[in-house]
Amino acid sequence: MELVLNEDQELIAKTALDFVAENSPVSRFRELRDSGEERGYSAKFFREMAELGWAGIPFEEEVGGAGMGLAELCLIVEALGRNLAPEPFLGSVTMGGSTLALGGNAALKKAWLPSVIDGTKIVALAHQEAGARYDLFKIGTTATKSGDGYTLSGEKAQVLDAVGADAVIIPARTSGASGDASGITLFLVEKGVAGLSVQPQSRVDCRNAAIVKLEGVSCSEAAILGGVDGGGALLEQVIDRATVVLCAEMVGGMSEAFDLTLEYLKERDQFGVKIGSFQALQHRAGRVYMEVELARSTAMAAARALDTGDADAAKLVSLAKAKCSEAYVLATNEGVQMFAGVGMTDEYDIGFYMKRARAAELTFGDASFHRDRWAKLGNY
Amino acid sequence: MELVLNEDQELIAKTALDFVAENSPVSRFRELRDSGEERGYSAKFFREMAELGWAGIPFEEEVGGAGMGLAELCLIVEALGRNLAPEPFLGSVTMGGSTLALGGNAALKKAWLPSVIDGTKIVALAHQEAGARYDLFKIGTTATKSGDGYTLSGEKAQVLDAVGADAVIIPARTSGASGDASGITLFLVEKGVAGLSVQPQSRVDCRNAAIVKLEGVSCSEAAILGGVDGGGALLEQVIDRATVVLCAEMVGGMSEAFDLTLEYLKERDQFGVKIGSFQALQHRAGRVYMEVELARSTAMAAARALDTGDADAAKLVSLAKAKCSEAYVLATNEGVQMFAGVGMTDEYDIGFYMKRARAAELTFGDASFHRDRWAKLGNY
Amino acid sequence: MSDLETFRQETRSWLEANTPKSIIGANVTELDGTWGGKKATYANPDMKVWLDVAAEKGLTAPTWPSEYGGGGLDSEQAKVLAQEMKALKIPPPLVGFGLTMIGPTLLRFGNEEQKSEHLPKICRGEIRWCQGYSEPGAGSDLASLQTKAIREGDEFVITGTKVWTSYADQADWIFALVRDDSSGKKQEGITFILIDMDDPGVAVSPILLISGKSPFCETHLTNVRVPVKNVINEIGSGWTVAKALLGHERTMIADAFGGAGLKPKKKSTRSFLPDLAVTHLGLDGEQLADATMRGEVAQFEMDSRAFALTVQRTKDAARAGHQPGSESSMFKIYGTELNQRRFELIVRILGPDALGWEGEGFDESALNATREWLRSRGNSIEGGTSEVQLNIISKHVLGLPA
Amino acid sequence: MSDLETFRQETRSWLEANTPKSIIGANVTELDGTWGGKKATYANPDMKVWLDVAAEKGLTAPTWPSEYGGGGLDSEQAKVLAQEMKALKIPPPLVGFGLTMIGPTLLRFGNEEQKSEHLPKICRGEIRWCQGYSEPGAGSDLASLQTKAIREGDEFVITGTKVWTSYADQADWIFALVRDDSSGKKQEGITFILIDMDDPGVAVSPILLISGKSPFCETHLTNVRVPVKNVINEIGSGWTVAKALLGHERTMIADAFGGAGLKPKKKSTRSFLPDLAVTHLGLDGEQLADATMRGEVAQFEMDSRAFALTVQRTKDAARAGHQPGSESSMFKIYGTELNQRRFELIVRILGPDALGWEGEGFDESALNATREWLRSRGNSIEGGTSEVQLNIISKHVLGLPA
Repeated sequence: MELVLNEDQELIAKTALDFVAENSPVSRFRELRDSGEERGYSAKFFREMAELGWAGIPFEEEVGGAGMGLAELCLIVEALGRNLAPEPFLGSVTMGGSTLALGGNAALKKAWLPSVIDGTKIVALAHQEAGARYDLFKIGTTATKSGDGYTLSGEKAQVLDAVGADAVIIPARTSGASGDASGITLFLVEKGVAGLSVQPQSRVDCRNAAIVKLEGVSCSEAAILGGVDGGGALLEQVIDRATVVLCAEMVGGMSEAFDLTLEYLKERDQFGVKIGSFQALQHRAGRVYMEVELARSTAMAAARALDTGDADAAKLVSLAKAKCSEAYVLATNEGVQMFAGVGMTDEYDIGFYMKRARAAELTFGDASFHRDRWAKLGNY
Repeated sequence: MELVLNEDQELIAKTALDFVAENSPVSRFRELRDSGEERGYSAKFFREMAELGWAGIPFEEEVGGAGMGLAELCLIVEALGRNLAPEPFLGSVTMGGSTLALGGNAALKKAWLPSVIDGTKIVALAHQEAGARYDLFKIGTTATKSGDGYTLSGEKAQVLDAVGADAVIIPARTSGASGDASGITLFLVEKGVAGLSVQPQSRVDCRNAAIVKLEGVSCSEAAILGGVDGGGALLEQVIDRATVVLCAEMVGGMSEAFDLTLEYLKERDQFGVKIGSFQALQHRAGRVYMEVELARSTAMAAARALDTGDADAAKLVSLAKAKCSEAYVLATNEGVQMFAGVGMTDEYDIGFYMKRARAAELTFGDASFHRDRWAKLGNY
Repeated sequence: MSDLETFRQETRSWLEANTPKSIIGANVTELDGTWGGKKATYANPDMKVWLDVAAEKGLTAPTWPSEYGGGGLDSEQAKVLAQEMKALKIPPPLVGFGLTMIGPTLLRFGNEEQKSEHLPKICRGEIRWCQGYSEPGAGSDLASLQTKAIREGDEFVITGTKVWTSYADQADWIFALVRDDSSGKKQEGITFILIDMDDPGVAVSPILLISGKSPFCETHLTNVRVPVKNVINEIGSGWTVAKALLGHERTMIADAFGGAGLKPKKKSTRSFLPDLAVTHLGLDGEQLADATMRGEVAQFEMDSRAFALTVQRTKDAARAGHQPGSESSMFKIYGTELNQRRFELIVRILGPDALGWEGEGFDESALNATREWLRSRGNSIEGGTSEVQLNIISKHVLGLPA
Repeated sequence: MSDLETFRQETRSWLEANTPKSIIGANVTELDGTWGGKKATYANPDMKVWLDVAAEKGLTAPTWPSEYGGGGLDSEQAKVLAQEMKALKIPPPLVGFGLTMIGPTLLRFGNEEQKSEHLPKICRGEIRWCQGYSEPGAGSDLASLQTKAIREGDEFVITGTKVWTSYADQADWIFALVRDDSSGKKQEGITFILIDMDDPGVAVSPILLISGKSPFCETHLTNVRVPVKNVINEIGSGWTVAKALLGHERTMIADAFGGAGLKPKKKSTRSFLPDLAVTHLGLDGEQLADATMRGEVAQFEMDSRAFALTVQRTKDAARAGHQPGSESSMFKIYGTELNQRRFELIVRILGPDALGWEGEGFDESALNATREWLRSRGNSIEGGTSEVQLNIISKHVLGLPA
């Protein structure tokens, strides 16, 4: 695997950085937050980005995709992460889209993927329930056979980009006990069906998230992804992909947070000199620099490993999430500390990144979770 | 418990510091090391210290002791640790002596304690075997009944202060399997008996240590301490005491290592200024200072907790050993790094402290071992 | 029977006789304690009654001289009073910066007129005070403050902005550092002065933190006319007064974090954090299921205990009459960092359930933990950043060259 | 068939024809490799044969111009040669500072006479070189070096002490930095000069480290008379030459640690460290028994992998034609610290069994691990301390003000 951008990738990266910086600087994120608008992003702006082909990057040409990989999608998401642009590339494009692409039958793919790709439809994946922490298989939601379909009941928590979604994919238990890898089935549930309610949640990072309640929602077998009782493996596969995309967002965020900090170190005066001239801060900044560089390498490697089906892929995904979680938290903790007083105020942007860092760390498993997974994969 | 020295203790501390600094500066340790003399300490000098009453501090008056506690003994040992004075206060006074005082029958106490206290006799405790790491109960040495006595066979590793010892206390298995707390019996074996051999070992910290081999050594029941099969609890109790005394030695060592480093920071010129004026080094020195202060508090608390039979004693012993291990290693790693090149040479003393720090860390359990013990004692 | 014992018994009977029953055992937090002042609020009406009887008896400021409304007690008696109030579960009649900051400063640096003017009002809870030190351009480098005080006859005309003025929106007076002279060294030409916030030209706006609402405010002073007699100590000697107060503040903050993470939860064989971890991560046999988290929780508990023991050691040494060193900087750094580690651990233990900001689908306790975690990031900044404290340690404790 | 393919085949057949069979597959470490020089030793006699045929063919310095005894290969061909030698398990015919340090320096800064004088002898392994930079008073602050060079006619008379001169006791010549002028800035007045160690006044004494014996020496120069023609570049321009060489050295050290801790052990489903840990701590179910150690081992493995990936990323970028940044400082810091963490972990895994210095009762491997742990503490000092590297990063990478 080559850990360097080829010319096409260079171009995508530059385009994305310029476009997002110009059309969605952090000030836009702040306005969206202050507006209190529930969706938290602009559907119109998302469609504009989709028109640039961004939402189709990782999908096959036959469904309207660009037939590229996560490596390329990550370039887009890194630019979004840098500017905290809230459009649903993680929830809909990566999570909903990948589930459809990897587990959907022909009809489902045909019906949904093209509109996920052109940004006209949003499909979320309800991967977690309250109290489950990082256990994908801890699922209380049930799907019981009724006639030639199923009835779903249960509650999903913090479903990403579910507010305003046109459909939500619901992992439910068709057999086995909570915690089992088998006995999980994924259903695509369209908005508006009887018994489905979507309740927006307010998160520390303002990410679009909702409680999705299912009270006797009936689903046909045609809405099943990954086969009956076979959703567990699909779910893991999709979350590994989502984890890598989240890592790209984190790399973008930690890079911007570090840049903001360096700028401040160069402009803020105390004791008659720039605070960036204090050696203690210089050396700590040097440490942050190294951790950010390492995190970036792991994120690049993990994306490429998934694209090429590398045997080491799972380990590299855990490596990336662990390193990115630690580096993003370090970069933002140090950032706020170096901004000092004003870093604690809502008025400055550095605090946004600190909140985002924590939220990303606690999504899809934190560093200790992935250290544990790494050790298990290494037979110890 | 009061974490401050009373007037008597102040006096003991000052006397010990002055006496050891004058009669056994680090240069003496270096000479002893270079001489290659196997015992590694001076029996004569040890008797001189004993004549000051130091070796009798923690023992009852009736056996010639001063009837004081570990808190007072620790003041002596801290002074030794500061100057790396090698006399056998840990191996003989604390380990051998405590085992006799806590587990010996009247005859054994009468026969041995007075001469342990006046420094004329050395009694070691063979608390470990090779490969057992920190498990006191992992004992392969066996004691089988024969006639009205026992026959001991096995091998003990790194028995502290065993070189030149007049007797070695041997934990052996009289029943149960290696790892069991029960089934352990302690025997006092005098030097020179048939089948006993003591083979000096050369350790990184030059501490007096030996392999003690037992090939069919016969022991009478009169030589048993702590009762047949009842030695496990006694062993644990003694090692807790030894751990606290070792912590005092570590506090002395880390304090001196830190002082040496501060001196060097104040005198060494680079780039036309004292290196101690570099803020990055200043802040790191500040961190070392704090860790040393915390370590000192835990060591004081643990000694007092054992003296008063505090219910929290075991936790405080583990706390002290964990914090002292981390602080001593930090202080010496930072010390060598700040001395830079010359810190790596045998010519400078700071390296002695780095070796001693590691050796002490790996004796009676390192920080992770005691963190684990702390958690167990806290029911998690 | 010793005088102290007599005093103890008199105190207890007086307390039993005069404390309104309704407030006994009332768990009064910093926020709903009685801060006094013109905008005073009370956790319940009897807290007002309690304030008045206590003030009458001089118990709001037990060790202050009685001529200024204090209790005139010596430190031994004051300790007894505290013990008895604790035993009877009686909340303090009055809290706030008047008692903890400006009062002691006036007692040390104030002149007779200033003391008799302000101290009694503090004791009776009539006037609430706030502190005006930091400025947008003067944080760690406090001495570079720029708020101008121009002398006009027997008045100073003061213009500038003070930040991090806690509770300024509820205070009546502010004690502030102002610059009366920019010609010399920056530490010179600073004056410590008392300002009535009802004076024209004083405007207060609250500061919103990353953790949400906060007691902090920005206080704008525009041509505020302050009589020269409100200057404490001499004109241009404000830095001396401020430094005395700063060390004091550092100690208060350190004390506040002294026990960080050591509150054992009732009805559990485990202390608070392990218990929380077991609740959310479960057990694997006898041990916390997540081994890494187990190690981190143990490490945190052990560091907290080691820190608490060190605080105790310093206090025991002080009681034994040893000169206190500059430990306050160490306590400030380590205590605040422990508090940050504590909330970081809590949030990581809760996992995704800790990501709530407000409203639906999140436990109240989880929402609080998240706000507290964010707020705790400020602990290593306020009251002198950890970096400034490390500079102090390096210079004053370790004697390293500047 | 491409020229490169032709070259590959020719090279392979030449190697197969000319390499002494006995040395094929010989595992040659830094120590028993062929360093050449007048006191040369050889791992086995055929290594001498191999040196001579290789030198004859110009393969000891493949990319050097053939007129100086090099192979005159371009970088592509050199890569092919390396690949083929690796494939055939052929050890390098010659190693040492002549090839890696002074040779490249002469090629870049030396004049014709100097190149034709010294390079061929290096290629043939006739002369062994060592480096004379640091001094007792000039460590991190190398430019403050004091070794005096006083001009007398066409000679310099040199007096001073050089420390950390690796293998000086086995070297024939030393390239050294000396001060010919103390009047200006310290970086000025430094001259890079070549000294024959057979000259009168050169004395070498080995340095004993905390880890025991070491290749390091102290080299004392007392009125050593050196012809002015041995000056490289101009007199007083030595700092330029030295800096070029230092960056180079940093990269070599970083490379040496590039893979720290990533050598998987044969016949195990686990990589080296986890395997060692399981051997000494045992398993608890499927997991390493000591949970804390398990976390630390995993953390170390992950940091090592992240570091290796970062090294790869830089190399891939360079191959893709991107300008290399100042990564060498980062690699030096992180790589050496990983190596220190690695040996610290090994020692902590072994526990008390790692406390041996020599002799009875300790495994050879444990004794080595302990020496290596001690030796590794020097990694963050030699070749520019981590502190100096962090200064470089702060200034040259992050652009922070001085």
